[in-house]
Parts: sequence; C-alpha cells; structure tokens
Amino acid sequence: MTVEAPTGPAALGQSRRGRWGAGSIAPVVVILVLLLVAVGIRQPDFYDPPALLAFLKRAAPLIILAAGQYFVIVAGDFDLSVGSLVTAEVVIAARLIDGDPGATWPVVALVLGFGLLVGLVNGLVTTLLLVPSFITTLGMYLILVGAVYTWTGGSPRGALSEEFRMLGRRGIEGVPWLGEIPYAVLILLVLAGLAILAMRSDFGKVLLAVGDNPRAARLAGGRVAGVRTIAFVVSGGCAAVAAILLGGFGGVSFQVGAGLEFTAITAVVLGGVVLGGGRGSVVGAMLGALTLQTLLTLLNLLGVAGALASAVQGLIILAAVAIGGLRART
Amino acid sequence: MDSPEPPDALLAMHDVGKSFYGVSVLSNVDIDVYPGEVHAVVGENGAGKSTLMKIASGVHQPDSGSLRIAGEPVVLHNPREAQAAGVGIIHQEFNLLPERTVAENVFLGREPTRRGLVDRRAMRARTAELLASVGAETVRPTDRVGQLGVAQQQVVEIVKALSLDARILIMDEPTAALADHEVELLYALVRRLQARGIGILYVSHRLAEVFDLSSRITVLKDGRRVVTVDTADATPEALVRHMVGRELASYYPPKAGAPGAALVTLAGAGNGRLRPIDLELRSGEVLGVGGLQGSGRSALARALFGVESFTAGQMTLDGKPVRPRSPRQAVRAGIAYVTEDRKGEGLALSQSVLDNALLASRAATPRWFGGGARTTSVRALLAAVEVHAAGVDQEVRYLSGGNQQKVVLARWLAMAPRVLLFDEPTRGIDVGAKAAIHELIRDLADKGAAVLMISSELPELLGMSDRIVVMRDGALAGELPGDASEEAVLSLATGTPHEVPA
Amino acid sequence: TNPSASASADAGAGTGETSEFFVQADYDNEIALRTTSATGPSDKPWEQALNPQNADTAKYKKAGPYNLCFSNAGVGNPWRQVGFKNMQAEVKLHPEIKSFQVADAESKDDKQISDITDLLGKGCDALIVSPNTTATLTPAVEQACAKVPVIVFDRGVNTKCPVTFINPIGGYAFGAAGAEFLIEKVKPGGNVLALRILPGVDVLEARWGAAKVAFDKSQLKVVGVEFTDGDAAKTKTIVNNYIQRFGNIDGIWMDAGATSVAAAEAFEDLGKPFPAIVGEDQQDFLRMWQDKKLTAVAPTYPTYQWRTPVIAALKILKGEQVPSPWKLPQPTITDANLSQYVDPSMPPLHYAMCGCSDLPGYPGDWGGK
Amino acid sequence: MTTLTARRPRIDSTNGVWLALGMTLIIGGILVATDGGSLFGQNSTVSLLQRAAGLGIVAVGQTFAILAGSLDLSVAYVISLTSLIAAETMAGSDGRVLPAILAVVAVSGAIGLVNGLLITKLRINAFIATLGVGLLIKGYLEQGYAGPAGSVPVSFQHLGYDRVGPVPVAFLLFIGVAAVAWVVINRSRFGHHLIATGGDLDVARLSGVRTDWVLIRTHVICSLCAGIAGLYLASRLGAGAPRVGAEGGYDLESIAAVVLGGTVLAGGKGGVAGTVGGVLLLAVIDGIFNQLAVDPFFKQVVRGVVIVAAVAIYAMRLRRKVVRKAAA
Ligand SMILES: Nc1ncnc2c1ncn2[C@@H]1O[C@H](COP(=O)(O)OP(=O)(O)OP(=O)(O)O)[C@@H](O)[C@H]1O
Ligand SMILES: Nc1ncnc2c1ncn2[C@@H]1O[C@H](COP(=O)(O)OP(=O)(O)OP(=O)(O)O)[C@@H](O)[C@H]1O
Ligand SMILES: O[C@@H]1[C@H](O)[C@H](O)CO[C@H]1O
Ligand SMILES: [Mg+2]
Ligand SMILES: [Mg+2]
Repeated sequence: MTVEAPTGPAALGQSRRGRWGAGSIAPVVVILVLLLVAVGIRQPDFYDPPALLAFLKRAAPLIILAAGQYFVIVAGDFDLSVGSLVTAEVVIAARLIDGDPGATWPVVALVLGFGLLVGLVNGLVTTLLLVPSFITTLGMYLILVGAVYTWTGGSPRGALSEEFRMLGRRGIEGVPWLGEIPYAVLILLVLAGLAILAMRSDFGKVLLAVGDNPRAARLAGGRVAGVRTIAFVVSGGCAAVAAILLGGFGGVSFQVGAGLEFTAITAVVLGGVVLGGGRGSVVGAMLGALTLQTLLTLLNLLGVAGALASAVQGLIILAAVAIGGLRART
Repeated sequence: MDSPEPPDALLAMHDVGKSFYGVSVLSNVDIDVYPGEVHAVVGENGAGKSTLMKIASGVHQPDSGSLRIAGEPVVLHNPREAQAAGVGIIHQEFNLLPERTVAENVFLGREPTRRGLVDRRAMRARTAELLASVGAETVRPTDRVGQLGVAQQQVVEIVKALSLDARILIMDEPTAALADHEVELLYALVRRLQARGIGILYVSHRLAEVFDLSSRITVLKDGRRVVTVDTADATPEALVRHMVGRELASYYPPKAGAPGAALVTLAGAGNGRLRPIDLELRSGEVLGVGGLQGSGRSALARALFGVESFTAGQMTLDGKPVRPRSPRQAVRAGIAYVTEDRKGEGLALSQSVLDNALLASRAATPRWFGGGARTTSVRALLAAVEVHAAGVDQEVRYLSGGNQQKVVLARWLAMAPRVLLFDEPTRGIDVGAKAAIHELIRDLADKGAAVLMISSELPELLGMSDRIVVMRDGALAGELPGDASEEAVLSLATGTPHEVPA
Repeated sequence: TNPSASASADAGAGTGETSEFFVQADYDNEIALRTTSATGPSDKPWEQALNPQNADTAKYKKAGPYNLCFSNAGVGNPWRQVGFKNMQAEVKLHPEIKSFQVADAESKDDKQISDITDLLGKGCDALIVSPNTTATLTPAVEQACAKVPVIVFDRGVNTKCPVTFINPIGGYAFGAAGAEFLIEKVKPGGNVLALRILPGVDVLEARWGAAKVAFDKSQLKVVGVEFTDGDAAKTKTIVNNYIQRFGNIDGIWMDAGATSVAAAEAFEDLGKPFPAIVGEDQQDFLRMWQDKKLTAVAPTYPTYQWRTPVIAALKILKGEQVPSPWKLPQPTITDANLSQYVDPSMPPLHYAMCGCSDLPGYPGDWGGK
Repeated sequence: MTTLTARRPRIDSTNGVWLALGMTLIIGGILVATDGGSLFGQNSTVSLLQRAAGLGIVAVGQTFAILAGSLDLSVAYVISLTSLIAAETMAGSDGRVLPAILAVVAVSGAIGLVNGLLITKLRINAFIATLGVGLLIKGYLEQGYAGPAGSVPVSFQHLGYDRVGPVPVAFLLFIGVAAVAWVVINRSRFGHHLIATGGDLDVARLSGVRTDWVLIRTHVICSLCAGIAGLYLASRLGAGAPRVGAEGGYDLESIAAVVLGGTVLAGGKGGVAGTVGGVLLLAVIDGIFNQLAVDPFFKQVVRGVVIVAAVAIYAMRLRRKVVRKAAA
C-alpha cells in the first residue's frame, strides 16, 4: 500500500477513493440511468422539456428533504421528525394564512423560522442532553403530530392563499422551448447549489469529520455539538421548504408529510451515504431521492398497483443497497 | 505429536501473499516458529507485520501460500478456527469490551457451560487463576474492563490469549502501551510461556525487547521478507539497516542550548484527576513528562488543551491568564495536542489524508475564502514530513501507523502553534519514522515553540528532553535535568526515594 | 390477475377482477335502499330511518339522569373529527345526560377491546360503540351486551346483540352514485381513472366494488385504478402521469373526497379542461366545484350519523322503540343542491353533510367563523 | 501496577426506569384520585396489564436486536401477518391451534432469517433492511386482505381474555417471555456473544464469536417475539387483522420502550429487565391518561416528551457518573 511516492503536489489525485466503494455515487447513477431509460421506453414524451420540468417539480420536495437529511446522517445522526414537521408546517400555514393573500409572506417567513427552530431543538437536545438522535427526533415526531392536532382540534383549518401555493404549483410561464419553469425547480437548483457549496466549505469538511470521528474532530478544535446542531437546523429548514412546496403543490392535508422521514432516509442511503456518518456525498443523497421518485413514476407507468408498489419498492431498495454494499467489499 | 526427530514447526507459513483493494501488502513471505521459541518480527510501519499475524490467526485469508500447524496443512477461515487449531493472538489494538467484566472478556467466544448455561463461577475462578499466574492479582475477574487502566487492560488481553491454552501465541506489539517496568512483567510472562513449550511470534518496534527475548528475528520490508537471522548473530545496527534500507546515524537530535522565556505557567492548577501543579513550559525547550500509566500525564496534557480543563489554580499563556475550556479555545490560543490514541482520537479514518491534515485549520479557524492557499501550504507540509501514501486523496485508514502520525503532525504544523503537547508521539512507530518525528519535534522547539512530550519509553524521554518532570498519582513527583538517569526517573515515578541522585 | 390491465383493453374493462370482498346480497340491498323514502322529520335526516323495523326496548327503561359511555375507534381523520364534534354537541342538547365518558382507541383494535372493559367498570347506563374493525370488536361488544344496552354505529359488528346498529346506506350506494354519474356524463369510450385511498379497508372496498359493477356494464374505459394514500401530492403526480400517458382523461372516480381537489388541480396545472369528477361533501371540493363550475357529483357518507346514537341511547333508556337496524338516508350533492351546502366560513376539510348548523357551539367548535 | 478504580454498587440505567415507574404510579394515582377515579381499580389495572402484554412481547424481541447493535423495523408487519396466519389456519377449529402456532413460528422465524441474512450476508444496514422487508410484507397484506380475516376458536381466546386473579394470562405470557429472554441474554453463551457483538462487532469477531450467526439468530428471535405477539393479538381480536401492527405503532413504540428501559440504542449495554420497566411505564402513562380522559392528541405530546426526557436523564446520570469516577 505504501507506494513509495512522496506526497506532494506531484502526487495529486493519483488514487481517488474507490469508485464503487461505500459513499460513492456510482451505483445510484447506474440505477437512475437504468430507470430513466425504462421510463423513456415506456413513455417517450417523458423527455419533452416541459414534461421533464414537471417531473422535476414533483421531485423537488423529496430531493430537498433528502439533502437536509443528508446533513444529519453524514454527521452520524437521524432526523425522524421531518415528516411530521412537513405536516405541521402546512397545517400551521393554512391556519395562519386563512385565505388572506396579505398574510402569505409573513407566514412563509414564519414557516421557515419554525422549521429552523424545530431543527435547533432537535440539535440541542441531541448534543447537550446527549439523547440519541433517533430518540430525540422520534419524540419530536410524536410531539409535533400531537401538538398540531391539538391546536387545530384534529383537522386542518383555514386555507392557503394562491400566492403561497404559487411556489409549489406554478412557475415562470412562456419560456421558449421549455414552456414553464416551475418555481420549485428554481428553488431546488438554488438549494442544491447551496448544499454542494456547504459541503465543499470548511463547515462541510468538519461535518464529515464529526460524523467519522467526533472525538478527533473535537480535539482538532471543532465545535462538534455546534456542527451537529447546525445539521439538524439545516434539516429542519429543508423540511420547511419542502412543506412550502408540498403545500403549494397539493394543498392542505394531514397526510402531506406522512412517512416522508423514511422515504428521505431511504433516498439518502440509496445515494450511497452510510448510516452512521462520515461517508457519502450530498449529490448522492439528492440523486437517491431523484431515483426513488423515478422509480415511483416507472411503477406508475407500468401500472403496478398500489399494494404491489410498496412491495416492489421494498425489493428494489433492498437490491440497490445490497449491490452498493457488496461492491464496496470487493 | 510423536515425531522424535527434528520437531515439526508449530506453525509454518509458506509463500504467503495478500493484497487489499488490489494493492499488494504481503508477497512470498515465509516464516515459522518452533515450540518454546520466540521468533521476533520487525519492520517499518506498514511493512505488513500485523497483516501477516492476522493471516496466521484466521482474521484474514491469504491470497496465496499455505499454512501448516504442527506439520498439518490447514486453512483458517476465521478466528474461531485458528483458536481451535491452537493459535492465540494479542492484537496490536485493544480487543476488549469496556462494558463487560474481565472474566466475560477473557472467555468471550469460549464461555464454559454447565447444564446449557454459562458457568459464571467457573469462568471467574479460571480467570482468577490465570490472573494470579501472571502475577496480576490487583485485577479482579468481576471488574468492568472500562474501569481498568491501560496496563491492566493489556494484562487482560494477555490472560485472554493464555486462556486459550494456545500452542502458538502471537503478540503484536504487546508492550506498545506499557511503561518500562511493566515491560519487565511481560518479559517474565513470555519466559514462562516459553518454558511451557509455547511458540511465540513477537512483533515489536522496540529493538531492545527483541534482543532480550527472541531467538530468531525476521525482518519485513514492503511486504517481503528481507532476512531471518539468529538473534545471537544480529546487531541492532544491521537490523535497522535491513528495516529502513539505510543507516540511521544517531538516534536523537542534539538538545537545546539555553531555554527561552516561560510561555505557559501553571500555578496550583488541578482538576478531578490532577492535584495542584506548578509548572513552566519554556519556549525553545522540550519538557519531558515521565511517570507510570495512570499517573496523570495524559490528564495534564488534556487539561492544558481544555479537553478536561483545570478547575482550580492559575494557568497563564504569555503572561496572560487563560483557562481553555475546550480544545477549540486552546487551538485558537496557539496550543496543539497530539493524542496518544491516534485512531480513536486523532484521525477521521474515512477521510482523506489531505482532509485530515486540514482538519484543525478548518475546524478551529473556518473561513469562506482563501482556502486554496491554505490547501497548498498543507500539501507542502505533508510533503515536508514525508507522508508516504498513494496520494493526498487516499483515505487515511489505509496508511500505516507512522504515516498516520505524520498526517496528524502536519495538521498541527499548519496551525503554527506556539505550544505543542505530544502524548506518546512515537507509540507503535517504526525506527525510521520515529527518528523523523524526533527531528520534527526538536525542530519545532528550535524555532521557539514550547514542547511538552509525554513518553513511556525511557530512552526516548531521556534522549529528547531538555528537562524532565515526573508525575505520580496526579501530582508532580519531581523535576530532573535532561541528562538524568533511567533509575532517577523510575524512582520518582514509583515513589521509592532511596536512589534519587542529588 | 393484473388489477390494472392494460390501457388498450376494451371499453368497460380495465377494472380488474371482482374483489373477494364483494358481497352480492349487501350490494343488492343497498342499491334498493337508495330509492326508498325515509320516514321521520325531513329537516332532521339524522332522525329519519329507511324501512324501519322497530325494536322493543322496554326492558332497558330506567329513570334518568343517565351515564352515557362511548368507545370511539379514533379521531384519526377529518370525517371522524367532524362526527365526534356532532356527537359531543348532541349530548349537550340533553340535560338528562349526567355524564358522557369517552375512551378513544387511537385506531387500535386491542386498545378498543380494553377500553370497552374499562368503560363497563364505570357504571354506564348505555354504551355507544364505533368499532375500529368489524370482526375483531365482535367479542368485546358481545361481552358488553350482557351488561348494558349497546348501540353500534358507522362500522358494524358481526353480532345481533346490540339494541340497534346505526349507519347510512353504505359503501355500495356511495360507490355506485359516483360511477353512475360518470357513465352519464362521459362520452362512451371515454377514459376514466379510478383513484382509491388504500387497498384493504372494507368500507372503501365496497365503494370500489359497486363502481366496478357499474363500469363493467358501461362503455367507459377504465384506464387505471390507483392508490393515493390520501396524499394530495401523490394524487396530483399520478393524475399527471395518466394525462401524459393517455393524452386525456375524461372522468375521475374517487372512493373518498379527500384528494378530489388535488386531482382536479392536476388538470388545471396542465392547462387541460376539467374532467367529470366525483368528490365528497368536503368544503374545499364544494367550493372549487362552485367556483370553477365543475361537472361534478358528491356522494356522501353523512357525518350527521354521529348524532343518532345519542338520540337512540336516550330513547332506549326511556323505553321508547328504536329502529333496528337504523338506516339513515344518504343524500348525494349535485349541481341542483350544491349551493345549499357550500359554506365559505367553514374550514376546507369540513364535511357539509354534518347536520350540525343547529347544534350548540356551531360554527366555532367545528373551526368555522 | 496502580489501581485507582472506585468500587461501588453499580447504578444501572435500567434501574432508572423502575424509579420513574414508581414515581409515575404515585403521581398518577394521586392525579386520578383527585379526579374522582381510581388508577388501581380492578378494571383499569386489568386493561393496563392487558395492553402492556402485546407491546411487551414485541419489545422483548426488540431488546435482543438493539442489544446486538441492530434494530427491527419490520415487527409491526410481522405482527399483522402472523395474526392472520394464526386466525386463518385455525379457522375457528380447536384442532388446528397447534398447526397454526407452528405456522406462525415458521413464518416469523423465516422472516427473521431473511432480515438476518440481508444484514449479515448482503451487508445492508439494519434500518434499511428491515424497512425494506416491512414494505414487502405490507404489500402482501394490502394485496391480500381488506380487513380482519380468519377466526380463532374460543379455546384459543383464553390467551387473550382469561385472568389469574387480576392478572391477565397474556401478561403472564409476557413475563414468561421476558424471563426466558433474561436467562438467554444473561446466562447463555449466545447472550454473551450477543452483547459482545453489540458492544463491538470487531472485538467479538476477533475473539472467535461468529458474529454473523449471532446476528441472524438475534433477528430470528426478534421476529419470533413479533410472531408470539401476533398470536396473542389474534386470540384477543378473535381474528387476524392486516393493520393491527402498523396501527398499533409496534415498530417505533417497541424501540422507544427498549430505550426507555435503559438499553443503549447503539447496542452492547442494557437488558430485558429495563425493557419490562419501559413497557410498564408506557402502559401506566397510557392508563393514567385514559382515566383522566386526556385528549388523545395531547397524549401524544406527553408521550414524546416523556421518552426524550427519560433518555436525557439517563444520559445525564451516565455523564455525571463518568465525572465522579474520574474525580475518585
Ligand atoms: N484491512 C485493510 N484494508 C486495506 N489496507 C490494509 C488493511 N490492513 C492493512 N492494510 C495496509 O496494509 C499495509 C500493511 O499493514 P500492517 O498493519 O500489516 O503493517 P504493520 O507492519 O503491522 O505496521 P505497524 O508497524 O504500523 O503496525 C499497510 O499499508 C496498511 O495500510
Ligand atoms: N478512552 C478514553 N477516552 C477518553 N479519555 C480517556 C480515555 N482513556 C483515558 N482517558 C483520559 O486520558 C487520561 C489518561 O488516563 P490514564 O488512566 O491512562 O492516566 P494518565 O496518567 O493520565 O495517562 P498516562 O498513562 O499517559 O500517564 C485521563 O485524563 C483520562 O480521562
Ligand atoms: O372511519 C370513517 C368511516 O368509517 C367512514 O366509512 C368513512 O371514512 C372513514 O374514515
Ligand atoms: Mg501492526
Ligand atoms: Mg497516557
């Protein structure tokens, strides 16, 4: 192993990390391409730019959630509260806006703030009170569901304004060739760019180190608790954005966030990110979400009915993760 | 068993080859060990010693070559099969469960049973016997391993290997974590095992031990066997030449002339583990810290670095009172700490060489711009300390111990610290790399840094230090000049006052 | 055995196999009940009954005031929320009710069984049960029957021991109403997409079962049967995919109204004309229907049925006769009577057919303004 | 060699939950009494213990998985599936009880085997592996069942309804399962290997423990416990129910009960005694709320707070203990 090549500028990039190893994005790219080809065969006009953009618009919330979840997972934690947070946010927004367009932007700000706050609480409880994040966020999940139901008396009240819904539903219209560019896609691009930048920044590198070995990160002068807390805040913020998009896209309901935490975690793992922290890229996580969304579309196009769909989904996830894991061993 | 003539080798490995991820780590290695023999294996970090031992103990399977045990060809698929074949191993890294008792650890995987259930009484009794047989009565079978000190844990490891009734015992750097007087206990133990006819493969970087204990020595370099010699015919110099492929002129760099001003002072500083300490760290000086395991040396370094900070007394840096409450504050104040537990606390093993070397800069002084220049200078530092790796993007886990330590050093050099705390900086590091690290430490002091160096290896402590303090039971037991004798350090450390030279 | 057989199938096909949950006799009975006229006060449908056969309750007669107990399956969806509000308000109308004790089973069968035991220890004069599932609650209800008069409503139990069982006509009638509307409004050969919430819930299976019978006899092409999990975003995605795949969809059948607005919006977002669509009596759908002039129908499973058990319990305790079973009318909202039910001051998921506007606390307790 | 180890009676985090249980009983008892009810009445005690039984059996199984450093998110679906297998095989006939039990054992064991193999041989993280298997079973259930099916003969309903004094038979079953589990975990070789595997997989493997085999057996046991819970629910419900597991939230709640009982989520530390305490604590809280007729949604909030707070308190005590030890 000790190839006697002196390290230095000359040795730059001689050996990259295993292309197929744990943490690599190669497996998910292959799966995604296969799925996209299959979708294309079944439905050639899927690749018309407007249709493709519409697809991305539908995928945007999950991709954003997966990006947020990535930050938490790569630091060695879980965030099981995002699904209930999404529901809570949509329900809160509806009740506060109550159909009044003037309330839209303050409520958008409030929704974002609430998401960040929930993330902050998750982070502080996990890092300061030393509660495993699985439990912290499971507790938060129960609390949010219960609190929102208590607050609304069990069913959503009020209504979202058209302005609020615009973000998840509409776009810039009349763009030549593309048709409409959905706002959701623009928001996704901005957030994805920010996420990639964040992971390339000092913060991102320290986050990876914290997930890999928190003690080493601390002894190197890192603020382990701080960094982990920020990861939860990012996840909460992403959940808030996803809530705005999902609420906009579909309207108010108590179903909107159900099960999203597991979908997001699955997406992240599908993207080659290792549960337990320290390995994997945010691009992989987002591709994992895109892959999952493509899979659902394909099942839909193939006419696989609901009950079977969950079985097929389970099977494909197991296969994909197993392939990633086995490749990492060789 | 009843072969009268030249006895079969207990263990014979022939033409063994092994590679990881397509990189060859061992090739064409032959080695054997006879009953009652200690066969030492030496070589630089990453030479493949541990890998060879792991093949012999069923942890890894060789890509090529064959194994024979008492003449019979065997294939060991896992550690269990190796145990059954009579191979015991004390791994380089600790292999204990801190949450379990000594007895549970010792018999892990081979718990005695009675009427289908684990016979805990028998387990405790056997463990007590074994502990007594190595003269470690202070350890009790019911103690939780996590509560034991490092040396006691090593004893548990040894007892665990003994409990196997192994015919072949592999010891991979068993003394790395031991202080010198504890090493003596180990010697006695090895001799006793030898007398029982057990064959021992003994891996160590400490040449003195190798000469004291072994009858033959095999030198590995870059995964190949360079030579196997009878110890009686070998000299340290020749061995080192085989290992590093060049002469090593002198072991330790020259010491400092006149020390500079006091950079750090402690006055009555203490905490839960440390009784009030008065101490000065001077710029340009290497201050050695001696003492037994658990005497509080690491606790001192960790308190200075804000890991478990002082709770009483005064600490000043540059004349100004400071009390770092976290490593971050310490780093930002210009203090660096190289831990004794490289893998557990020093490195993020899945990250690249470059990312590990940049970790302190990024963690303690993050910035949004100007990262490029910083990266360039860290690359240069990695080159300067001569890290041997496939590239700066290689995951640091795949580096040998010495190279990993150099990555840690590069990390701290990048911070240009004024105070450096080294905790066992050369533990488990080969002679070549060790000399390089000694040079680096001395060089830092010469450039005006204040260096505190903890070492359990007396020659290193004496060879490197301009001044030595010795700790005992969490307090300073005394101070000695840099040219003190081993006896002087030991008597302060153990609290036997008679021989203290005036 | 492919439930959503291919698109190219002949008209009327594509609905898959008849579900094993389809019970012909129940179907026939419900279809017949749709045209039966109800007895009782026409402005209080929750007091009306279809084909009533009265049960004698003299043996339960006792003097008030009364302790009423209610074992609720749960309040896990807006329908049950609205219904439970109705029931609580109904209780307030009757001063002879001294206490009203509720145990909420949180949709857990085994908890509800324990809840019933628990309630029986609290000196109830009558027990109202809204079972979580039919078969599993049967033994517990039988136990309760031995001690107090029991009134079951909404979902049933497999025993005749309760004094009465109250519910509207049922799932077959609901499903048929929507399907018949589409058959009438969509041109022959048109594409229909059936959206279901979940597989495997008996009420919902019945709705689809009846719709399937109607579609199979029709000229319509059922291009897909999909499950939405009641999730608006998923619904829109599915509808989107179908519009893309088939160029256009002419009718949407739904087994419940929760996501009908989302389904309609999918057309709006693609700039397509709205299809003929089936919803339910939730305000968001009714409002959209009115605003966008949809071609729509809303079968209902009225939440006013939650008022009836309280009324029945009091009748029983006073020794008055009650219909058993007590079948309530199950109106359908159409263009003709839509304006009667739209109420912008109520929350979007409020069920219009609640019969609650005369109850104490209305509209505030229901979240209205 | 120096010894400075402080030797004092070990305060285990598993003791903590019993303390919390005691306090909850006292406070809850007072609250309920002031409300005019009684927490310790025959009926409420019975239904409290009854409800503890189902979750308890699952949680015992989950304790194995968590101790081994793993986790099982498929238990909820295994419960539903096995309740159906039991009820459908019995089909109301006394003679078929035994075959039904055997079928449940076989199927749940097989699912555990699959979980174990996915985790050890295909190296899929337990979280994802058991989630995936759960989805598979869910698909099967949704495809095949629209509601309860099968029926359980009266003889088998004794398990769900009979009592010995105020103690339901099912609760005794739970305690029995827990007792067996205690012996297995604390006294058998497998138990030692299990804890070692959870404590440090590499150490266990290098010490000659066949960790793959340990994990596979652990998952079989965990699934079997879910199967037993399925049998119990079938007996209680008189039929098999395709949603009873998921609606009961047995997956996350069993994990919560185990962690509440002081078992460390990362594995290697804890035990079944704590789990019994955790299950009882959840049941008592539930019972108190039931007596006070607390709004079910608000209940959820309190449950969340209790779980987090309890674990936080254990963590704090653990940290203080470390500090004390260091200071000694
Ligand atoms: N599991 C592994 N995967 C990949 N590479 C490995 C693995 N184990 C060892 N190596 C590599 O094989 C080489 C030999 O390592 P080994 O641990 O045998 O060296 P060593 O001689 O024991 O060194 P040291 O003196 O530092 O203990 C090193 O380059 C090491 O990085
Ligand atoms: N596994 C560990 N994790 C964190 N800190 C540890 C660990 N082991 C020891 N320490 C800390 O490191 C220090 C070393 O403890 P040890 O018992 O070895 O005594 P020491 O005298 O301080 O060390 P040395 O042997 O270097 O003299 C203590 O401060 C202890 O708190
Ligand atoms: O629980 C209710 C009722 O049972 C009804 O059949 C329709 O909606 C469900 O949610
Ligand atoms: Mg080694
Ligand atoms: Mg030390």
